[in-house]
Amino acid sequence: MKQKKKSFSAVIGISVLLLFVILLENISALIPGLPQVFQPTSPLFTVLKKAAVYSLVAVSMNLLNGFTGLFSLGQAGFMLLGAYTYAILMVPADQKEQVYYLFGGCAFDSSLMDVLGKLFGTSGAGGAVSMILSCLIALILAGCVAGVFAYLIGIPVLRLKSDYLAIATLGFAEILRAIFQWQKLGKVTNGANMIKGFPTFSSFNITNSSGQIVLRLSTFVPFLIVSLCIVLIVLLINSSYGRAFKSVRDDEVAAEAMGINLFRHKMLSFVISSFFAGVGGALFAMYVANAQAKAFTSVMTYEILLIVVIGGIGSVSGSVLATFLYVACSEWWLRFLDSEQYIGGFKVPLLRNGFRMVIFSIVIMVIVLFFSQGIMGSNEINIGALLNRFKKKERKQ
Amino acid sequence: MGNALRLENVTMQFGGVVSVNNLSLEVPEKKIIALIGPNGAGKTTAFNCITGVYQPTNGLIEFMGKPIVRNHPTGKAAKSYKGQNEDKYKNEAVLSPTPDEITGMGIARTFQNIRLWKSMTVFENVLIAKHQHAKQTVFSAVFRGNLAEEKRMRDETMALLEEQGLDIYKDELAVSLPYGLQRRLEIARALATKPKLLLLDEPAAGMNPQETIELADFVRQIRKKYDLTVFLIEHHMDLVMNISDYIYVIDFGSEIARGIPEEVQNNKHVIEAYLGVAEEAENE
Amino acid sequence: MKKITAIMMATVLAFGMTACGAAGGSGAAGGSGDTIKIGVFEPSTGDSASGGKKEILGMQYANTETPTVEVGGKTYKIELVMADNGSSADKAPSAASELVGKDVSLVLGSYGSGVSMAGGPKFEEAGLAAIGVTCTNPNVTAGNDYYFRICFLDNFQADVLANFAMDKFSAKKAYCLGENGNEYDQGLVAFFKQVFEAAGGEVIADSFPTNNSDFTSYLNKAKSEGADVIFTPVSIAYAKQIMEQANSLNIDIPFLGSDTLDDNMVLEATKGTNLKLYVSTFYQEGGSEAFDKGIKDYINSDSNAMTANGGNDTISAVTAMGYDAYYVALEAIKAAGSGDKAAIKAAIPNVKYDGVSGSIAFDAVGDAVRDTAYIKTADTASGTWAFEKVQTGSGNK
Amino acid sequence: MEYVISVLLSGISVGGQYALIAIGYTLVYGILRLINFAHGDVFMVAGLMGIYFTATLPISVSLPLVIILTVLLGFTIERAAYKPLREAPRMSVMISAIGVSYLLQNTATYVTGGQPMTYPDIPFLSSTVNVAGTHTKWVVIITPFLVLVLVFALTQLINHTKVGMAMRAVSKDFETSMLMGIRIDRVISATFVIGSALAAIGSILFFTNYPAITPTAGAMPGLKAFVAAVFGGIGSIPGAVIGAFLIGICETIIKGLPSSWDVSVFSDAFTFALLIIILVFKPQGLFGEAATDKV
Repeated sequence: MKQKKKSFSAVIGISVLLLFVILLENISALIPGLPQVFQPTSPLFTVLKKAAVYSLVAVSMNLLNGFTGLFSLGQAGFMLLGAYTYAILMVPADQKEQVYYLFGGCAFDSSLMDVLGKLFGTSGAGGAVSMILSCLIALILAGCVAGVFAYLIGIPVLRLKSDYLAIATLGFAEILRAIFQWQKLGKVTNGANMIKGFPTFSSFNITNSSGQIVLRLSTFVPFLIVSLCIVLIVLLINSSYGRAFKSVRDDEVAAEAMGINLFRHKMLSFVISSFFAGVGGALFAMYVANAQAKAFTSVMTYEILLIVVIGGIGSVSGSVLATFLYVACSEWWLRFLDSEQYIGGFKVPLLRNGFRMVIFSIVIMVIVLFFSQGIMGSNEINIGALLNRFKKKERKQ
Repeated sequence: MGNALRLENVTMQFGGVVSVNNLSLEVPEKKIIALIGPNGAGKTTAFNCITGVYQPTNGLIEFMGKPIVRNHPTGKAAKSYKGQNEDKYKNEAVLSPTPDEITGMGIARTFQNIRLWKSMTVFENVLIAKHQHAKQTVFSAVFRGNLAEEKRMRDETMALLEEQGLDIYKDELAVSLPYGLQRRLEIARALATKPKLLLLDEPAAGMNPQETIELADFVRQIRKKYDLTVFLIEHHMDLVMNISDYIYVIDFGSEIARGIPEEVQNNKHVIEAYLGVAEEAENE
Repeated sequence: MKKITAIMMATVLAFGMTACGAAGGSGAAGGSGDTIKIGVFEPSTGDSASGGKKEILGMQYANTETPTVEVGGKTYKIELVMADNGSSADKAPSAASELVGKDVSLVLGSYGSGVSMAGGPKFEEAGLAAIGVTCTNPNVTAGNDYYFRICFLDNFQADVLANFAMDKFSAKKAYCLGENGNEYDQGLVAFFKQVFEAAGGEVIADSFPTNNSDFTSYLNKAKSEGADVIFTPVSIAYAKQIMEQANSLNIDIPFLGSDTLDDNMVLEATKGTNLKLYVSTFYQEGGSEAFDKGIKDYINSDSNAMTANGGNDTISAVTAMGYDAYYVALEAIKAAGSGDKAAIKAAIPNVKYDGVSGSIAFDAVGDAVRDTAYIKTADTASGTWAFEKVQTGSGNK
Repeated sequence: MEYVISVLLSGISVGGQYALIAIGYTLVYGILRLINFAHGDVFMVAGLMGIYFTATLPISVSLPLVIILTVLLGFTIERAAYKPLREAPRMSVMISAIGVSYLLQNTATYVTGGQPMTYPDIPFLSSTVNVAGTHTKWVVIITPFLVLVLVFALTQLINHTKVGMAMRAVSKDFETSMLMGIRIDRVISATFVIGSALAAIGSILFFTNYPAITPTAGAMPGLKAFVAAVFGGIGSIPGAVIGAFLIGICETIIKGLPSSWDVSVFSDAFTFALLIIILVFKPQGLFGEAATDKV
């Protein structure tokens, strides 16, 4: 009974959030004269998109590190696989020549979208269907490729313990990066060059026949996909398998003695986490509108790991919350630290380029040292409970 | 009735140290059998060999008449091998199941130093032990395809907790329970895997005499109720003499005596090697 | 309780910051009455920070020189708005939308093509024109109507250098070394190879992994393979490393470098050695005496500018390019007759401007029409650049 | 032939420099079971200090000063970022290490303005020498010998002094040593002091040879040194040194393979592949001791 009520309020919460995002995105068209932040081009939406993408990756990493107790640092590598899978599948045939200009075209001369375009048509509603459908298929395939690689990598490395596993997965991510940058594979990966020209979030904006945007969905789409994925992860965590993961984290020996196949469950968690990291990577490619191996360095993994820690290891809502705070701080709110500022006639000392990142890393250290449980610890935000609290307050008043 | 468990020439050697030396013993079905010996005698190592935590260097273990573990020393281990019978199993296939496979066959255990899942509630601790028998795949679990199965697991867990008198604590963290109840919870968790053979590793460690007496009754009860065979390691002589049908005594990895409680109690070797130490342990 | 407090704090912080952002945004929009803002989209952290800062320097100097523009009888103050794109494609979109959010009229930058390609779609979406200063990858402007650039392209530069190698050294065998996964390096190497091999030469292409510091193996390889020239279109830090190590190995094969090597850091490394270094570049010191003197005074008078320039007053070509870019922007604003971004975008294709780096005009794709590059050589005795020749590509032969 | 010698020479010198960093990793890991991700960045900071001090002070003053301040930095990092987390799970400490690394890199970017800095010429070490027809710097020749001397000194220290004995005891069993009255904090500090001092010396050698320093200059050598430490068997000093030399030489050989194979880009990837292979087949490394879990 309780369980049902909980999931019901979660569904409501997510739908409200998604509706809110659509509204927020289109509000400037409805009510003119709003401040700059609400304009569709404001950094608010860029930050929201990036945070949505990162939160999926952070939650997927949390599934592995927080819920299964496997310290893996390969997330950037799996994102890379996802991003490239999506990009390679989705560059339209007529753009390939331009994108792969160094290599005289791509090894595959068609794309998923072209194939589906033949089925449903390329313009109007048919075009929309083929675009959406091919994006979805490509996203799922992106996850699958990452998952399959995770399986192959997992066979040797999942037998390793904590730090060794971390360093081995980090190593795998670096190896993958070197392979994808190899000029000899240029026909497929475009070597060092970025792959671009595939559909991005903006492609989901609905336009009228003259090309004007009628309804903006470019922030809504990542939110939708990401919430869907996170819901799936949460369902997994709350299932029998999720509990088995947690038992592996708490005590491997006891878990094994109680009939839980360690290797199988670790592998399961690793593959699933990588699947979603792959989807996250594909979404990341959509966000930056390109795919280039250079972006997927170990620094990216560290960033995501820090987000997980700030949010609380073992808390999904913590990870999500932390991602939004982290991305907004690092990419938006703290930007003023990078340029000279005057308060009255006084020039604030120290402020110049690069200062933002110094402050930011100090903040991170403070959190790691003094709030080692993170924002949420291992608790979750419970929408139902929050609502109840509000209700109680109202009653009191 | 046959033997639930049979060890034959089991030797476990770590580098140059022989922890279990050529141990052979039988645990008949539906009985309570004890394995005793002073500290460091190799009792827990023997348990670990049975449950698949370690792979014995040499020997054979049978469960319900079927071989489940079998090994013989090879390579480096063969050169440094100090035990006996190294040729006996040479021509037979090596069997080395993982602990979860052994649990799946119907052997469950508890641990000397309680190993409950710390971040989880009493209810969850028992529920997870049901996982291996659950009829669901990851997909059906995620998409809630088989809610009936989940409900069945929860109901069974609840029933088990009620039987053990742990139901009132079900939403508390396992580690917050008093020591004696943690022991009991560990046994309940082991029962949740539906074992035929239950291995108890020092179930009375850290208990006062009153609790120990209760424990003896409890072990007898569950043996009867779940139609189990019980094989236990214990230091508490009172408990061992009270509940065991048969006792094996080991020291330095080798068997030094066996028999019904009265026989063992009066055995010269046992008194020499063991009882002195045991009394010390009791005096602690 | 502690948890709740933490959440509360986080939420308050979040809302506070959003409000700040909102207030800042709207304030900026309101203040545009007599100010026109030009966005500076450059890296000041990350791998390309060094080049980015020098480019900014040129813009800042130009801004102090001409801080206003007269449009339609009214004098507007020009304000430069900085956004650090962090040299990485994942930070670039948010930096771009930061500029869009600050309501700038057009954007200058960036140093480095990858970030320009990642930020480009944001500018396009916002209908904001961007003028690339030294992003030389063909894909920056291709497929993006809103991106222009005033520099030449990779293929042109490679072409120039290949011709120079054959003209000056009658080179038959060239050893090319680039960073793995860097589209700039690999692009230049690939084009160089095309031209050089078409003319009957032999090219040995090699790549080194990112963050590599030991180049002795590569240099020895070049030597033992009997290369006539070594082409190293790498970024500044690597170039410096290569020069230092080539010196200790006593390499007497001439080095060819692209525009990135035109940097006083690299120059410093060759001082007092027997190395032969030739670079192709946009600007040669001495090209405009007024500019040279002005920028040197500017650098010497400001300690921050001095640091940004690497501690001395040698003029980098990118600084001259930044300077020219600023004036091209002013021309565009004048031609548009207002600070309106759409009008400016429409005006840019027709802008013609004679800058210190040569005359600038745009072709149909938005690239600068340039048919010459300067080749200069490092004068190792005095530690300065010496003018070698003006080199044209094979198309002009 | 000349080519082979030059490749081997640079391999040995790279290996020697990795060795000095690797010792820091292996000591710290041996005692705290912590991959000190910030160690590579301490190495980078030592390099930067070298640049800033030699700009104003004579070399004879500035180099010892670099070593002293690096030691101080290592000590402070341990006290500020690791000590408060002694009771915390291992993952938290490792994350703290990543945080310190992040902080050091960002601060370095801020201070240097992201410019690649030039390491000064150090008399004698920087001058070139001709070995069997190949030119190289003296530092390349000196490094392996200096490493051997330092390692010898270090093993003497560990085997024959009280601190050394305490270090060995702590690395064998943390809790028991604590119960036996060993002052754990002192031992750990001593470890960090030794590690940082070696990193400082390593930085002088490394950057004399490869004089451009960027804020990320420490990351790659750091990671490779760690791989070397794992390769040799973590906790074992001779293991770390041999591992470092092996990795250094392998890496330069791969870089030196014919260009037509186009495999030199995989020199880093090779290091990691080697690491994974070692971890899978011989997790305790070449000279490490196998650890058994007590059940």
